[in-house]
Amino acid sequence: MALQYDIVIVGGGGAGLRAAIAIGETNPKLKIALVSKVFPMRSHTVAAEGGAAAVIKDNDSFNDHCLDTIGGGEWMCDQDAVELFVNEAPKELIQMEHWGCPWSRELDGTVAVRPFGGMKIERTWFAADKTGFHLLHTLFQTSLKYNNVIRHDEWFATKILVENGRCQGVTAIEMRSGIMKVIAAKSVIMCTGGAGRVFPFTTNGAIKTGDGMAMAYRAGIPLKDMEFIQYHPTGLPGTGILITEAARGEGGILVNKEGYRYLQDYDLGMPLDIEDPKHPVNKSMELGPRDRLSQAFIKEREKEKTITGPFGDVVHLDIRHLGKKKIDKKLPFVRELTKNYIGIDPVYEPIPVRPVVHYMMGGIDTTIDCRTILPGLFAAGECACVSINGANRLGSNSLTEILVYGARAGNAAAVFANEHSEINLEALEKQGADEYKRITRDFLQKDGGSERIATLRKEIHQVMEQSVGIFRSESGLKEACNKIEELKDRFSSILIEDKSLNFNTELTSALELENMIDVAESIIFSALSRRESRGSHQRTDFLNRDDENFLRHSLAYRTETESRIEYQDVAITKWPPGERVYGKEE
Amino acid sequence: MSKSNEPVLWFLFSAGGMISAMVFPILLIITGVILPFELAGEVTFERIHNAVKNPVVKLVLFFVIALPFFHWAHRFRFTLIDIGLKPISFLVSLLCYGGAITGTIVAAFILWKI
Amino acid sequence: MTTYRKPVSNTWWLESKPYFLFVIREFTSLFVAGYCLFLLLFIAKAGDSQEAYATLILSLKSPTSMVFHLISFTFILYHAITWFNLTPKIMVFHLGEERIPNALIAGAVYLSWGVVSLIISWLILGS
Amino acid sequence: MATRRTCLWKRGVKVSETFEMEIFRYYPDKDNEPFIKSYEVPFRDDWVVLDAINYIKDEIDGTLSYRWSCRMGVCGSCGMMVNSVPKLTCSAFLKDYPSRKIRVEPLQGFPVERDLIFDMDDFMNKLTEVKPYLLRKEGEEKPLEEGEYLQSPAELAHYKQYTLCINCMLCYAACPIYALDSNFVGPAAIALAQRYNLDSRDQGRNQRQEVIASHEGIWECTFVGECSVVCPKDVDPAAAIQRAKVSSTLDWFKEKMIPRSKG
Repeated sequence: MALQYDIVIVGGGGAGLRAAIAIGETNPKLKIALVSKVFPMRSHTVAAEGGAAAVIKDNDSFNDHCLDTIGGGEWMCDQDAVELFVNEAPKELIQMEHWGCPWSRELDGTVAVRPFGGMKIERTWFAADKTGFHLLHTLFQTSLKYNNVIRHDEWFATKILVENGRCQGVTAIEMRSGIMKVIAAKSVIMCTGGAGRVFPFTTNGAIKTGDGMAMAYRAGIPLKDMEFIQYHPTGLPGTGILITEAARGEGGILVNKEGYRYLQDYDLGMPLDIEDPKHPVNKSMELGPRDRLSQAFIKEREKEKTITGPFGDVVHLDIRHLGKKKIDKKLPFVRELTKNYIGIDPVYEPIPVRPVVHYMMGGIDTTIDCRTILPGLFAAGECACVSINGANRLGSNSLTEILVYGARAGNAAAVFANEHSEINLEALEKQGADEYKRITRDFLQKDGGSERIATLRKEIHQVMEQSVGIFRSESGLKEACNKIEELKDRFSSILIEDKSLNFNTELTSALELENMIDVAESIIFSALSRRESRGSHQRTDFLNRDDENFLRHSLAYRTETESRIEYQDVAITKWPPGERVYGKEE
Repeated sequence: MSKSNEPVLWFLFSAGGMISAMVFPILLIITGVILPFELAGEVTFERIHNAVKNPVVKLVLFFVIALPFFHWAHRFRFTLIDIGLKPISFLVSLLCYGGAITGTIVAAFILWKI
Repeated sequence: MTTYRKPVSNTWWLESKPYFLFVIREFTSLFVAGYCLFLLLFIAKAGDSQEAYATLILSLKSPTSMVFHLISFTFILYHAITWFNLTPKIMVFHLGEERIPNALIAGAVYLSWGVVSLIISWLILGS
Repeated sequence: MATRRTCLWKRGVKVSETFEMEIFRYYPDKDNEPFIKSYEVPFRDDWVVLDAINYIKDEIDGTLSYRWSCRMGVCGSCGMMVNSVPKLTCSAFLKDYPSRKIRVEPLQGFPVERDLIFDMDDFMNKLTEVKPYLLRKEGEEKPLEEGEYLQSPAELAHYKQYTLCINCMLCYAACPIYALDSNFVGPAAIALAQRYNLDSRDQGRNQRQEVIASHEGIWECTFVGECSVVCPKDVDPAAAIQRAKVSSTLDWFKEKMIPRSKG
């Protein structure tokens, strides 16, 4: 029997919860399902640290936030989407405040802001250095108020159901029982987050396997700008645990093995003394954008100026000069993490760091109303690409994005659900039965199989790191294409030892692996086709930005027979493409 | 669920706990070591007798004894429940608080009679 | 679907040291009550007659009294220490943004314990 | 945790032979009784218990089921009993078990659904009951256009500690009272209620008291204190509960001593 709702939200992280609350508030009569493969508070929004950007202080302006974001994204951002985002941002963050988010405060009781990379003015709201954690828990706890939000925790969505050219629900496995359910709805919102786990070294949690992106891709919906993968410049060696950009926002510096602030050699401005009251200077040196900082690390490594350690080369992030008191107040989580995981107390020692895969600028192609090309299907958050992040996202824009576009997706989906009431239950149940058959046939009842999930996963990791890392080349990407074909082939002989139904996490791991392969494919194809260097996409064989040919979004399509890349113009409204300027007057 | 009347019991428990912690150790030293062995010289009957006849002292003694009785009652009730007497928790409560009330009445009676 | 629930035995408190110490702490209440009864006896005798009082003081020297006092003292001391150590958890004070450290509050409680003990000794035993 | 000053990453990784790891296994559809299974796992001193469990799933036995995600101690998924102590397995290092005997079981006090996965529904219901969200009196909500509610850093400091709960359930697993009587609302849920009660912006304490000040709320707690000992985020739920007892007691006296007219 199919479950029937007005709206299904897949994913219970920041975007999904915000969407649920938006609908819960404005349309109390709509019945909403929140389907998530983990309990909502386990979602990876929880790990965001530094903060959320919005113009609030008198010295700031919407124009500046737009310009920072657009320049930071190397003019690949859709400017209408950015403008809408910047305008809505303060309202959303105040809304979070009204729901109880424990924002850090100024002495006068107003919310405090801190500087962040690529931002001209300090406009990043923060809750110490656990901003994502506090946002997620505030949203989750607030969502408990709404009786019309029905949670299906630990349900693993497998397929988008399309009927009469409209999205009418999803199938999902109730992990507890292992039973496949059809969840029918008048509209569906994907909020499934990113896919950092296709890379070996990532800040992302185990759950971030690109499930929603892959489901959309397989349903024929294009994935936009998938080649743009953000490396965060400061991850802990070994584990890839994130050390927030706020560490630099508060005044932390990056030095190479000679103790030299090497960023000055990479067109990011000249350093001020750390004792200088003007340090750190916004949009300069350590407060440059993440793509440029990560690239500078690779160049520095080529010069053999990095420090060699057991988990690869590192540079030092030094925050000792901030002092114990400030570190404990503004960066307590940084101290907790470094002490626990690498045995270093940043009050007394510099922190070893290296770039680490952090965020996907690309995702399911949506309009600024979060619509996809499939009527009735909406997307928001990291799994979507609106796009406000372009070729490189600025730190602290993504937390705000999940709120602004999460709410927007909720409202748009509610309007759609109110306008489209007919659901073809019979056809959906038939599709559900087919999907159940597929899962049983390919996994649960399959005899034999020789490929271990972990082996294939490791091989994806290898190929992604080698070919789609910070610097890419045609030859590497072509090899990667072949490798992905091979992996798809080998996936068909996957080994599943666990044939039981209850909490069969081997089955869900296999399904996640399938999703990762599809997402990896879209990334590789998109990267191969973009023959220029822009933001986080740096080609060693095409060193320059090529606005004439590539100031366009790439769209990766999966069709019955093959995959193809198309291009779509970037929306440029007020801010003509120019040079990205860091560390000097614009 | 409804609000419980537990606060009054907890208040008595806490007050008794604080009093017994503050006062009992030194009293134990006095009655256990100092008085029998006359470590502080002889403490005469008259001194003690007149003291316990003093109304203010009587009042203080009443609280010093009655409240720790309730401390015991409350804590022991939960101890018994925690170690497996939950099924007869009503009986346990009856015995414990009944004991404390009896103790309090006896204390009042003895002090009154002096 | 069936779930498995590990049964809790009645001896759960013997299975880990913190639980054991907890139950010991709770059992100190028995000795508190015991000493209350002793105090009542003491007061009754002291309020009665010189003979009754003298007999009582004499009986305090008996091994029974010694053992009673020693065991009671041990448990009540444990009660006092655990009680004072937990006090700062309940009494939370802030000075602006800073929380007054637990050690400071516990220190104040221990100090007043000492003062109270001195006053009681002085009142009963005289100078 | 503070003992991890040994600067692991500089010294390099020591991989010394292997060790036996004992894992609690349970299949609800096959058998009613759980059993313990041993696995031979490499002993690496940069590994946490979760790494060893992942090794088992990846390399030895794909049928092992458990929850995990962020592996940085903030998502709260990977709580398990490690040698009978509730731990976040992503922050319990193998080298802290020099005896090399590690037994992993699901968090105690909860029904087990499969292997190391326990049923969390009870907590989710309790969390909903304590209304863990900002409540304002009718008509006292500030419109968004008027900006944020002002809150000084000092006011923030009053409740900040209780906001840090990651719902990892270690405190419930450490609580013998919850194990004996699952009607007890329990440490994390009460701490979260206190988090809002102590927030200067909140006006909903009376609504929460219905559950918090009930028999199954704070009054069931006998202050064992282990919830605070095992809490990986120093939330100190035990203190939250005792403080709630004090304020609820004050309420009780106020209500009984000063009979109020309606309203």
